[in-house]
Amino acid sequence: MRIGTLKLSYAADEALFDTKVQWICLALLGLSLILFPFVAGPYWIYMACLVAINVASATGLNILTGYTGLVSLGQAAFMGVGAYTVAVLETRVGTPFIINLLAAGGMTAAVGVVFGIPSLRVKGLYLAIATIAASMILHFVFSHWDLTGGTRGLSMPPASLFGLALDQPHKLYWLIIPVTALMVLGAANLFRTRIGRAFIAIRDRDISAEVLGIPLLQTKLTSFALSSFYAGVAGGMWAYFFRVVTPESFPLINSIFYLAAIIVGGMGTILGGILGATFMTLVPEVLKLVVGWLTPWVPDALSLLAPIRTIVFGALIVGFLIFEPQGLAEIWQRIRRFFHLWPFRT
Amino acid sequence: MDWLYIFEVSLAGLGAGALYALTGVAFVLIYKATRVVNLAIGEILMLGGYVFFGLVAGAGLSVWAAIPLTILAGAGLGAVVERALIRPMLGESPISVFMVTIGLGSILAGLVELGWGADPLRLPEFIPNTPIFLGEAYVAPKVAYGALVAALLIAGALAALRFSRGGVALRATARDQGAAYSMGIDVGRVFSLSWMAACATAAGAGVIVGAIGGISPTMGIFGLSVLVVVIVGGLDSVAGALVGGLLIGLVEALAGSFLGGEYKLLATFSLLILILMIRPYGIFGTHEIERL
Amino acid sequence: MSDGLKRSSRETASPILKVDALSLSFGGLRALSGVSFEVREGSITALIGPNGAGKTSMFNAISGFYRPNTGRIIFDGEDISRERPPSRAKRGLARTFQNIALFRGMTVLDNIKLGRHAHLKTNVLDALFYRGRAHREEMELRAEVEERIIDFLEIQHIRHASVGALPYGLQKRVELARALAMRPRILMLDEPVAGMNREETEDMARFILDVKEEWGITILMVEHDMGMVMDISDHVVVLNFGQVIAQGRPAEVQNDPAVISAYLGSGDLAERIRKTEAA
Amino acid sequence: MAGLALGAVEARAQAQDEIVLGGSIPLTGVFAFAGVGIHAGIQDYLKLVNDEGGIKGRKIRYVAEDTGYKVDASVAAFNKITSQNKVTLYYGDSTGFAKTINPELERKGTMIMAGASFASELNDPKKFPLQFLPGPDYTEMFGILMRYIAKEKPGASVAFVYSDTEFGRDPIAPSEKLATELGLKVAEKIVTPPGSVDVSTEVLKLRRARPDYTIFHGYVLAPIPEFIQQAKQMGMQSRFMGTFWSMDNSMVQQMGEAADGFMGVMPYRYYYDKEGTSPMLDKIRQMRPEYQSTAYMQGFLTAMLMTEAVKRTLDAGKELTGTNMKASLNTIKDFDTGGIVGVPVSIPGNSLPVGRIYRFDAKQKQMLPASDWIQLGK
Repeated sequence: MRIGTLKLSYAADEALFDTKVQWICLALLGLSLILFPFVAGPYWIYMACLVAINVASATGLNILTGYTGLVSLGQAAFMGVGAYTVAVLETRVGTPFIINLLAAGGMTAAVGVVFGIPSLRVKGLYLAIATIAASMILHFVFSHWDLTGGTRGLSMPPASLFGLALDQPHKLYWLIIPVTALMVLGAANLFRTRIGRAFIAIRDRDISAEVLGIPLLQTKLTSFALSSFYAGVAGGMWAYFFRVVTPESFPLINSIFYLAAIIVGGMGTILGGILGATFMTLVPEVLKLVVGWLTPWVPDALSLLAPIRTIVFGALIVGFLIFEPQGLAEIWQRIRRFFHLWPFRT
Repeated sequence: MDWLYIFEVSLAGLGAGALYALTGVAFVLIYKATRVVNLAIGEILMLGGYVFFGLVAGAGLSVWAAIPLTILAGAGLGAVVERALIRPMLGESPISVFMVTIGLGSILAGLVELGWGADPLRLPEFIPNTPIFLGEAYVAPKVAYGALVAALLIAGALAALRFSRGGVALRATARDQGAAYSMGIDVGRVFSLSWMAACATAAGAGVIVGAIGGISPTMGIFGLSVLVVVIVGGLDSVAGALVGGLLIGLVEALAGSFLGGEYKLLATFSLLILILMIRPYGIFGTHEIERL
Repeated sequence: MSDGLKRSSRETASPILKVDALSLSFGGLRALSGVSFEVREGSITALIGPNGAGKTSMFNAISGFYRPNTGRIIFDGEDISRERPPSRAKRGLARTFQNIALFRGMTVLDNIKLGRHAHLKTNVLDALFYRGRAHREEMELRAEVEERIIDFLEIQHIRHASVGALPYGLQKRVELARALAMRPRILMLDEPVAGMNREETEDMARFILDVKEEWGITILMVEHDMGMVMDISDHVVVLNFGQVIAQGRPAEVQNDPAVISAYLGSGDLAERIRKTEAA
Repeated sequence: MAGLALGAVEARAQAQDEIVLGGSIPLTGVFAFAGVGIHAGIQDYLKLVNDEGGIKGRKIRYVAEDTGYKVDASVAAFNKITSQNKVTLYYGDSTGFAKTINPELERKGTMIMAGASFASELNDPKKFPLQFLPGPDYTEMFGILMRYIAKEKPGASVAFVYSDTEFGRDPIAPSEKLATELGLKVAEKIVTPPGSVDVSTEVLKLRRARPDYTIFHGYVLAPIPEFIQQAKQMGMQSRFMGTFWSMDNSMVQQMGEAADGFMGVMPYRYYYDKEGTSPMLDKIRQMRPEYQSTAYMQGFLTAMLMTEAVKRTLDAGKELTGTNMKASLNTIKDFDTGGIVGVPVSIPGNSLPVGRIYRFDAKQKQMLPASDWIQLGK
């Protein structure tokens, strides 16, 4: 249990992590992330990288959809822009990966802004549909442009750091995890400042936001740009991770995946993006495990996996929306509250 | 210019467009009554195709018995979905309900794959296949009969909407839910009714679409084109769905034959963006006035 | 309310806001026709009238939601009729809403901080790293909000509360706090005491007077509580059917036959005054 | 941290001399029909080998994971399988996977890989030194079809109908060039968007071109039947052809009336083919009395070729490295597949450039040979 905390300065009151317990937890998390690659097998390191990439992208989408209230079904396509940017730079220019990742973010932000312009005129559902159109158009560009290698896509060499090729998950881990951590921290910081507050204001009541001096279009486009930047960097990391980028790497269903991740995790909370992306990435793996155990009794269990995965995916979206719209983050908060007061109140 | 070719392509496009229009009408029915954008319409259509297949190939029913049963099954599905998934979301943001329908689509696709596998299947042939020629122009018989049936179904739906008691209640609810409620219309029943009617229509459309191109768990993608149709036509306008359906069918056909098949989706989605920029509420949709 | 406060207003000051022959219609419906009035710097001006007289439409036109068909709105000598709401806000035009437009998902503190949005300079890059300017600005803002606004409005105890959970009276106060955070030159209050009990109303009236006196902010308000209007206003503008039917000092307006008949028609002026006086 | 614990458990006991064949297999998803067949084919062949005592006494164990035909799932499966087993042979499910995993394959250097993809791009020993195709690549399939056409009807006009996917576009550009060399005329190229069902406008386009032969590529089934049906209704006289993945007999049967006369290229013999002596086909028919798909044959042959490469490497007393096994694989010359392929095969590079034209006979409801075995480069 934990008793009330006393803050002595505004800075302390505004800090992201305000109690000793939180700092300890954070330190432990950091430590386990550092130790993880030394103790886990390649498969789990691979999964950790994939989770991190998805967390980065989901956090970006959360900025746009969870915090600003603009629903986007284009996140995967925007990741594609980032992935192609990295692949083109890596194969044609050969710039260092940090520059490539930043360029991927920047490029995607620019594309995001262009497709965000309809938000000037339409909102809500119409915007969601406009982003579907955006992903269709981007997909067409990916598969019919020489620069992006057409339907064959692009293969690329691994990222390299001081001559060391980051060609395997356990090496890339040291690139992907820190970048994702930085991105998540950045997003958390964002909502301590005017920019983040303006996003939330637009989500909650865009009309009264205007009266407070928040320019709608500019702020919405900022949100689009930021969210796309995140998608772009995540896509860039994806490209380094798989080292092949094809138009089929970023289908519409992946955009739905990211939206589902933040719904399941909890819209409008940083923790929600992290929990949701992690959960949704691991669910198929867990299903696979379960099916693996069942195989001795149900011989064709393996062939049922894909439909069951599809059903579980849909059921998670529907279930969370109906029964726990605040998502996993809310469940987590409830657990925390329980332990704060425990054992005095249960 | 080869006018005969253009004419034939246009006819084929309009034929496909009739199916878009039919499914679009189903979409609009739900939107009008309940303000729900139902992205699962493509999957409901797919389920219609599979139910029909199950009844004919599995249960051994004749085609003509299976069609009404399929439509009934669609209505039943609509009732269940409305009750179990949509009713609890009443009062939630439209976006949440929209996402619920996406989830529903995924569940339906998974169920179909679980039951019938992922391989594409062909429906038994029941549409006459003697070639049809309009003058010199050839029309694929399936497309022609499909369009004809679609037109009849649309006409039926329109008549029901205009003259039946349920239709009147639906229109009243669409115009003003509060007023309809105070006039003694059971709004809950109207919601349920609209979902039943729409899902029945979509299931029927699924039989026709399946008869033309076969069925597969991925045929829900048809719903994406329908989405374009109703956005272009206006989400709450039956007339919009009709015109939008034919227009999109035509655009796809012309883009497909003069630019190449890969341009079909590009053309329709570019049209979608254009419409959203210049007429966000569609050609026939009502512009909702934002109130402070 | 003390008479001394009322007398201190500077009757001779120049107008900070001038509405000039403003007309507004929706479809065929005329909401405002040829409305003109002035708000003097440092005054409390009340906009009153029966329901549907066009008061809120007037507010919305001034804050920029409705674009007038004809006429001008002049703020501090400049025509702002064509400006979007955000740039009007930046000039120092702040307002509250009749049915409270707070952001329910945020804490009281964040709601208030939002008021300063237009005056802060933090850009996206600063924000992501929360270093340098972002940090400094946020700390200054927090200090200012705490020391000037939260203490002033006596809402220290709820600063971390989520707005949605607060009682109505406090929400109104938070909304006022947010408007004050905008460092406005003119503060527009849309029914600041509607739905409040006597005690809350008196608190609010005191805050409004203090805002005028201590902060030197001009106030334009729409209010139905005639007792309060007559007590604290320096100038009253009466609207009926979208037209100004009278304006002047509270005492003058109160006895204007046109005003009385307008309210008699809706039967509430006399009653309201009676009610407040009886209380 | 679940991973910490699981990582430790993963190192499962593996018999010292066991050889592992790993597989990213599309048991579900759009390519499930093929995956299921491949899965069974590999299992059956390994069973035959193991029942006879394995390769020089070493058993082969098959470890597969479902991928749903998604590249990231395939990669995940690869990582999982290779981290839990010492894998020597690998079966991959798609072109995307083959390309994605190639650098990793070369880095590991411990295995050779084949798969369900016949992408022309993979048929390059320099770029893909540790992979091979258990049949002709897609361009070679087109080559076989067009050689047949050029012989049957010199100067004929052909149309290509293909899907707008990597799979569909793969052989188109080089095949156009080859057509000109063979004196054929490419009358039309029609692209269909992936997943499209209504092909009326495409058929109109095809009719306008009036090709003598129409080659479909990049599909399993839909929309081929609809295409053929409408074309026939219009009175078109074109012959319709397909490539390996649309050649399965049960699939072609599903085409209904449109199946009659449908032709295509097949590198393997069909399950029911009883011509001549074919010990392997006999064994298959013994193990599985019901029809097995062409995908099954593909999996079966892949396992056979992989096993042969291992055997030759061990025979030479060399270590089982990727390079050594690939070198052994390339020594396969005029190899008897026990009747899976109708002629002795050789793998000079990355592919097995051999095939035969089959035509569907509506009466027998079977694909029957329409030509001799055609070997490219001979």
